[in-house]
Amino acid sequence: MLNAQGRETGVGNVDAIVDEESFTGNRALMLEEPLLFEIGGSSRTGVDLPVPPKVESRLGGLERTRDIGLPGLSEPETVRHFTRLSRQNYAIDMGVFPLGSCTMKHNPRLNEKMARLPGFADIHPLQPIDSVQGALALIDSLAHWLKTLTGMPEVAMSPKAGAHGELCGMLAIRAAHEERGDPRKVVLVPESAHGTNPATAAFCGYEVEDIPANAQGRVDLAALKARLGPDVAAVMITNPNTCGLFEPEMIEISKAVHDAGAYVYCDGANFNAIVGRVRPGDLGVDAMHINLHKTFSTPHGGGGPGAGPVVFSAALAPFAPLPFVRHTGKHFEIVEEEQAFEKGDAHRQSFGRMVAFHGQMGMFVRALSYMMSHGADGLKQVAEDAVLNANYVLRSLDDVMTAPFGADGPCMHEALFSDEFLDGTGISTLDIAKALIDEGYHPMTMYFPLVVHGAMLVEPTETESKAALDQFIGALRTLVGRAKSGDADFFKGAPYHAPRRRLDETLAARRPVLRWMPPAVAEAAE
Amino acid sequence: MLNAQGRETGVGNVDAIVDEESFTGNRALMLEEPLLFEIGGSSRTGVDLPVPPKVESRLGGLERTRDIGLPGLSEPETVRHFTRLSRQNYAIDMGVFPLGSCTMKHNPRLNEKMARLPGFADIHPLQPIDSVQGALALIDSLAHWLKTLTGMPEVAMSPKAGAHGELCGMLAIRAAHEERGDPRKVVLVPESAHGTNPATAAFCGYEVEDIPANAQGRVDLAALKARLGPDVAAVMITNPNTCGLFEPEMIEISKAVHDAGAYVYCDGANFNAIVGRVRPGDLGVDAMHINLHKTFSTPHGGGGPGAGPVVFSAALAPFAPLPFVRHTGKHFEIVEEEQAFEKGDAHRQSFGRMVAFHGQMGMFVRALSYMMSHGADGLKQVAEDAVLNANYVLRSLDDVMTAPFGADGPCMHEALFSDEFLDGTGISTLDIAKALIDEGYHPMTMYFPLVVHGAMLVEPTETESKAALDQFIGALRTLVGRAKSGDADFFKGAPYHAPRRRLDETLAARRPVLRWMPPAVAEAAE
Amino acid sequence: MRYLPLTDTDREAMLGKIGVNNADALFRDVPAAAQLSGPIRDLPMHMSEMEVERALSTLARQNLTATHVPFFLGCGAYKHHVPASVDHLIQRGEFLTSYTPYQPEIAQGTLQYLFEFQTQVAALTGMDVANASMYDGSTACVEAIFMARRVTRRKKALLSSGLHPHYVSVAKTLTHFTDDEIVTQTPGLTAGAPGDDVAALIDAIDDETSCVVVQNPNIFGHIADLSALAARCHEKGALLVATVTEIISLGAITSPGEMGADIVVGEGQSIGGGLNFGGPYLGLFACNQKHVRQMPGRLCGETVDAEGRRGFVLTLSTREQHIRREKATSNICTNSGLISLAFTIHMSLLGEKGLRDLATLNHARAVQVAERLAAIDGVELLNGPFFNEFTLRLPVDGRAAIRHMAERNVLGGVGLGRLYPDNPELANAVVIAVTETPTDADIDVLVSAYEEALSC
Amino acid sequence: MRYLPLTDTDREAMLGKIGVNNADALFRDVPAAAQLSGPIRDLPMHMSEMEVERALSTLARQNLTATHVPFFLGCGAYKHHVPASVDHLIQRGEFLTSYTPYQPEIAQGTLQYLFEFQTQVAALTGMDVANASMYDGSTACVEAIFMARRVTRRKKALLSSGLHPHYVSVAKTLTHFTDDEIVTQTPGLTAGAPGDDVAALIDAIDDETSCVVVQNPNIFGHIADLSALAARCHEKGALLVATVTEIISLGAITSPGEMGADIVVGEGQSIGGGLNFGGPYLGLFACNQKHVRQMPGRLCGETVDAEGRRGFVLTLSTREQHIRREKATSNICTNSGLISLAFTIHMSLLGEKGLRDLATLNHARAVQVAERLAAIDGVELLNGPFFNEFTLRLPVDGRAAIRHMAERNVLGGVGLGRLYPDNPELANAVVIAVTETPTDADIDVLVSAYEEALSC
Ligand SMILES: Cc1ncc(COP(=O)(O)O)c(C=O)c1O
Ligand SMILES: Cc1ncc(COP(=O)(O)O)c(C=O)c1O
Repeated sequence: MLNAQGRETGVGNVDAIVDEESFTGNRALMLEEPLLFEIGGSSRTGVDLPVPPKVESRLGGLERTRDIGLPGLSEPETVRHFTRLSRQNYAIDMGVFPLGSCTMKHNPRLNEKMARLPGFADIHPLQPIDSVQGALALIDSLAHWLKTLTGMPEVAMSPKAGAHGELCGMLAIRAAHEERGDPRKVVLVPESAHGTNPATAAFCGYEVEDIPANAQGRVDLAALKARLGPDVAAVMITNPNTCGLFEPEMIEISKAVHDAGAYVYCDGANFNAIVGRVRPGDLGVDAMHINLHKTFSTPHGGGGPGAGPVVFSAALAPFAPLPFVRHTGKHFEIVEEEQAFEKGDAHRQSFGRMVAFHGQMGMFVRALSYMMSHGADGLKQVAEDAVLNANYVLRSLDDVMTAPFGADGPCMHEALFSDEFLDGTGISTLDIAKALIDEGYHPMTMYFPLVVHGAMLVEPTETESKAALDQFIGALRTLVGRAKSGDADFFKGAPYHAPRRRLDETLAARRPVLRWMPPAVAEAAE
Repeated sequence: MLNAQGRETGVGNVDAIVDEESFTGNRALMLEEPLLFEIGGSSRTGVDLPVPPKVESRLGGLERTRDIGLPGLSEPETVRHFTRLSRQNYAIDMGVFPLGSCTMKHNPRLNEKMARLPGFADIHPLQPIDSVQGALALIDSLAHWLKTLTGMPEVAMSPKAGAHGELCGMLAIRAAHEERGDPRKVVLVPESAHGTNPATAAFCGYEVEDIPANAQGRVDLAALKARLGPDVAAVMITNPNTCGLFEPEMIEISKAVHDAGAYVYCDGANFNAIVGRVRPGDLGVDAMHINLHKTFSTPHGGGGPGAGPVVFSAALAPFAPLPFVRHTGKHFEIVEEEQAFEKGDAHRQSFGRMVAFHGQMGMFVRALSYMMSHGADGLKQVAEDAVLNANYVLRSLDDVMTAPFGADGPCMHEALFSDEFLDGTGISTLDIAKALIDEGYHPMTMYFPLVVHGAMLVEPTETESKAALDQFIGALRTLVGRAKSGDADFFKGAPYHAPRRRLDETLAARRPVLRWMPPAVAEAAE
Repeated sequence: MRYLPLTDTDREAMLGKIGVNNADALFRDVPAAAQLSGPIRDLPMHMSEMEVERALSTLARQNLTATHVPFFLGCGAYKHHVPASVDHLIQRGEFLTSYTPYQPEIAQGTLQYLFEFQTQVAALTGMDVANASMYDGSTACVEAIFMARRVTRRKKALLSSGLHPHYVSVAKTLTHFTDDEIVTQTPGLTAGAPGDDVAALIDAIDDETSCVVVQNPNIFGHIADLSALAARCHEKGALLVATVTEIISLGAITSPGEMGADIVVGEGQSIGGGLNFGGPYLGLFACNQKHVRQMPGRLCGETVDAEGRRGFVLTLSTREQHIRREKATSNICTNSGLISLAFTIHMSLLGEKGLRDLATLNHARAVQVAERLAAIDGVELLNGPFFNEFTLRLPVDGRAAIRHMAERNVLGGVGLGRLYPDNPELANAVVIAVTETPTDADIDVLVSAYEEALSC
Repeated sequence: MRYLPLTDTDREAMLGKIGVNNADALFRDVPAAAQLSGPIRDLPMHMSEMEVERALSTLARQNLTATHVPFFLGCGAYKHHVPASVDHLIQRGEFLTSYTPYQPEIAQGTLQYLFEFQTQVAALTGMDVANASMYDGSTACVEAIFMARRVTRRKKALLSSGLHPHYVSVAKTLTHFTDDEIVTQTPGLTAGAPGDDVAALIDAIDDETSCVVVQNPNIFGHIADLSALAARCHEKGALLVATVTEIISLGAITSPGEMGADIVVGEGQSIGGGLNFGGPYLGLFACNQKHVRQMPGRLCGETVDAEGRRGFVLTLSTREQHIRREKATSNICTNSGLISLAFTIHMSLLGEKGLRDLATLNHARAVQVAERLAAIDGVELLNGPFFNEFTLRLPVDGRAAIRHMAERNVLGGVGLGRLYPDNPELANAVVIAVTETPTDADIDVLVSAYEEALSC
């Protein structure tokens, strides 16, 4: 049928199918995009600038002579380039992102708006203190929330991410031992710990030893007690742990560690499971970092930035780093240098400064906005819903997948599966993950924690609806069924619909190409 | 090869292909999305509100009793729903959008930022005049730009879009004739005109008659002169016209129209081709609307909002609508009501108000930001590059496609093709358009203007790079080649990769379903 | 120029391909007399982003901004809190920089939200169907008058004196040159029911009447039951056109549809939109199924694709100018697309529960403020029933009082002299709107501002 | 709660599926002693978006904002104009709400911009390769010291007295408990070359030296030729670590790579980033090909997919903690992802031309201001060569003068007493940065502010 303009209004040829690639390589809205260096030009620019005043150069003969070799783009091309690139990403805004240990929860846009208020985004870290009282008040108020939520007396705000927070905590522990004239050398870390834990301990010059786990995926208290001794400086524990389980004997563990003259460092990456319901301070923890970009939803931004404030027990408080904000009664001030506290200050023993300036202000604003929005009641609900969602996933899948600790009772915020249910199918955890991609999901965390074979760690977070989880569960059950029916070829080929099929990581590592080179140079380099 | 976590790092099964649909219906990043009513719930909400104070209701017994029937969504679900929907759209930010007559140029983000300054976005149209002097100054300054760029003495700022501007212009013309006591009844409109032209003329109670075109796609001056007479109120001309051609005899046309006591209305939708280079005032135009959302890049926003200020010649200026901004020497004021100009004002003969309040302020800010960014020099360059790009497309395709007016010389900002080159292939303009979709492009305007058979109107605009045009041309040439080689099935089936294959417009019109109904109700309605 | 990708090298190459020496050659059709030599004079040359931002920010700072001061203006434009996610989502390039969905296969995003928007508007107004938006409430209102003429083939429209005076002016202007007849009265401030002329309208309806146009809540904030009026209209074969300028009110009061309206038009700015000094706003247009083919504007409809999957398209376009030209139901083309998206998003966030709670909050705050202001000596509250807006008669000129407060950074309402310059009876009246946005502190400031303004 | 999708009905159903009666049952592993009954005390309950926005805006307004006043601070954080499109693009959900690209098939967007970022940083610094970012300049700097140790198997690092004092403190803190040795001098304000200790460093290098760490331009704005120093380092088998805190300077001056640096670290905040009161910022880290496997942090590399199409992945991760654990080159995991995207976008907009013009503009403005301020009685300009930042010795205490100006809404620089509280020699010195952002009017205000501050 034709419309008034004389064009057909029907559905055309229903059965036609297309095989070969298009001229552009595009598939309708799935667009290919070259490197910006391949479309830009060295005379092109996307900015206009006022003409500089004529002055005599004072560059002292250091004027740049050689070209930088950086093509530019006009604004329209730039916007298009990065928009097209963005469309090759998956994100929370697009669907379920159950990446265990990463707490990929919704990022409220209010927080983005607040962080961009000129009064926060456009102030310099070295402005006179009286010109930034609002900023210091915000940091102080966020500190209050963190101390209250964890039940700990002190908090260091400057660490830039979780791993940096771990460093902060371990440095305080090390300083405390040194102060006692008892520099210990060993830090105990369970095998299930995140890689940053042992890496951090080593970074502070400690030797790292393993803590054995028991059959229930928890710390083996007896074994731990047996190992504790005068050489052990600290125990690094993740609670809830990376298997998504709470350490029921945490109080006893802390007591044993303290009795041995050591400190308890808690990796707080999983705080989301207990926020508002359990205070680590009540569990005997001496230091714990909080990933504001996890529990408090400052966006992950494709890998950062984050923020990792560290709360401290009374025992470690004096060793907290610089700078810190305090209220003098009449106004807020920020203590930046050792010199500033000759006057018998509680922080006299601070281990010093671990980063320039005062920490991740932009993340602080977002986190505080998130906390105020939820309130004490909302945060408690966050923990409950996060744990409820995880257990719902666990119980909706444990009949077809292997839940190694499923029999021992509920999990916390993560449902952990092993690849046992795939035995004999020739299909791996990786294959399941890649097949999930075609279903429109970001896969769960794969092969972590190491204590479980072919681990699949599912963290739905509290911001997933039941309907979203039901669809995810349905998709996973379908794939598992297909796997068990032994359709290995299908799985090995997945993903089929993503911007790229599987990428050759072996090649990438064997022959690293880490930057673009102008074609000529590149060839020469061959 | 396995990595340290024990997972493969190779490319898997290269040859595997997948046919059947996924469980979710998703294809990796191409995501299906239900209607919000299908995922929402009536007790769900994405807002929190303070508790209202207790008061005695004063709704006078008109309290709503029946449910509205509007499910709500939490914020995470809302953000995801609309993000997923957005990804089913094509847009300028994604690629070439050569939709003729629509001027789909880059929308600078600076303009979005400026329009959101609280000082513009957050002021009420009825605030006391002295509290909005900055806003009035902005309107006055935009008016100055428009008058200067068009060489016309007066401008009406309130029209809400192009068609509304046409109405504004035609009402002024009608008022001018009435004033003369010579109410004429006929308006001449070329067949090539946009549908809004005849529709507008009819809206003002005019009879619409056709103006014949000559073989070069221009107005036939002789025929026009022959038709002009005491019954003709106005001629509506689009210049450059909808074939993308300039009316070389425009000055003579205007003279003839004026000699016949009629007025020249110019549809300014194509102003982008001549902005900064040619002033319609110098062509004898009496009234012209300017689509700020085309030439001056306020975004189209998927269909609006726009803004359609109308410039007037001295002859029509007195009839311009209310309100208007003027400077009294000490401050700006806005004249809103007839009463306001008892004092022998130039606007005494205004035809009145055509919309509530003062027009599209949000668009004014964007347009002024765009104009200031380009400046007089940049705008001239805009016209030149827009015309250059169109001619480049024309000459890169006219050997394989039919350019009906190609032989007569350069075009303006649009390259027009007819479907003659498809004769005998069984393939239509529509089919070519749909095949372009798979190549990652938005098709050109189809079947408009009506004066050319199976018209394809390509308007690249000045914000496309040569590289982008070359790829577009390459894709089109490939398709044309394929069409001529007679692969009709392929074309009839296109698009293959879009979120949807061809949609059944016949069905939609025969059995209109214009809203969602709760399943129960819907069935009942069957 | 940062927005122009072509380099001089590109231009050279392209001119070569075209076969001309310079850009001027491409403009050869332009009469010499109209050819400008250099850039237009009296206009500045291009500026850096930084400079433009500076210049415009300076202008912006010269306005008294609603968020920064106690704010109580209404009369057809309302300040509500719009969640941050709304503005984030409408700025997605796929929405912001797309066109009218003429190629449905790659515009399902736009089409589906239009379908959702139409559903929301129909449900809110209590009608069968709604279109994909008009420019604003005033233009939607006059389009309803034209539609009523098409449906009834009659030419006389009765406009309530409670209808926004701008809407009345627009109707008069657009019917001035057609043979439509517009009948209006100037409003009276009857205590208890300002601008309520339902009874008078009922008497005035005759066999020439195409429609009666009422606003509810009306310009004075008064709300009325329209059922009797609707019944009378239908008896006489006329249509009832109900206008709603504060759409949030429908969360608390009975919808026009339930009261029998045949066409409901409205201003949708309150949901998802900002104040923006009057535009862009959002024209709402809803009616019953049987009149759908007489509707102006775009309509989105459900259908299936070649593989049988649900999809959406623009439909019934034979009503529209691009197909029907001079026989179209309206000349509208570009409408309020992106603002309807903002409406749809905000409305999904609210949901039934949020909208009702929000409406309740608005009403409660307004009652609170009305009672406090009415308690001031010499101030008379004219409204009986109202939603979030009410009219006060002051012992002094309303506009003067409002100006006086504004000079002290309080935006205390709209002086009716602004809207009715030729109606002395209204000179002392002010209309005050109270939404969820003012704080308790703002309200205290407002009350003392009135006390102060009246005492001088 | 607007952010929590589960309804009570959902919760019921889910608890049922799990087979427990209530949420508490899910927390049974938590020792009773640590179980809280109700919501935590001393914290407010949940708030509406409107209320949160109000509270935070109030705090924001209590700060003196750079855009609103004449602003001239630097010392490691610079105010530059960032085009609006940068912030628009980094807020696209696909970038903002994605994670580290561990699933490359659906993270090509992130991976490709990281590859572009690495290329830009390498080109700017004049090095072979760069990583995918560190937290900030100070942490990148100490990581360079650790890397130098791994490469040279030596433990003594010489730090230039021109290195930002915060960077020095960080290096001291992080090496305090390791057996690394950090050698530093307190800076002297040698006229013509403040903080320039190249000669002294050349003499100090010995066979234990793992690296020499210099900053260029240094904390006092002074710029130096590092070639001789590099040569000496290489003679002695030590590495030269060059630190750049004002990355825009590389548009005007010779890159550290060209002068022979082995590792270049820097603060990238000037391109694409804001001031943000000190964070989040962007740590840059570049080195030569031969040291790549000793680098800290993530690296993105090019490869092909199963169909042979080019694609990108994270690579060489055997250096990293998640694979190598205690043997990793660093413990960093989350880095500055989104800020590196902002950098990449802004850098693409600038391009070679834009960056050079911008640098030229910065230098010219700075020279202009330096000369005007130096002309004030009693003010001494200490710099010979500088880029966009310079040091003045005042006849009065620098911090006091700066505070005095701030009270008058002029942010006139950084008093060195703030950075060197224990160094009386620097008490009267101030460092002033001049970028493209101050207007001529701002500069006039600055000059008179100094005149006024000194005259009282
Ligand atoms: C359990 C655990 N610990 C520590 C970290 C490191 O935190 P960040 O990435 O913020 O440095 C992570 C983050 O992935 C984690 O999951
Ligand atoms: C030639 C022409 N005239 C008029 C119009 C109508 O303008 P608007 O859509 O802004 O009402 C258009 C827009 O499509 C057009 O292309």
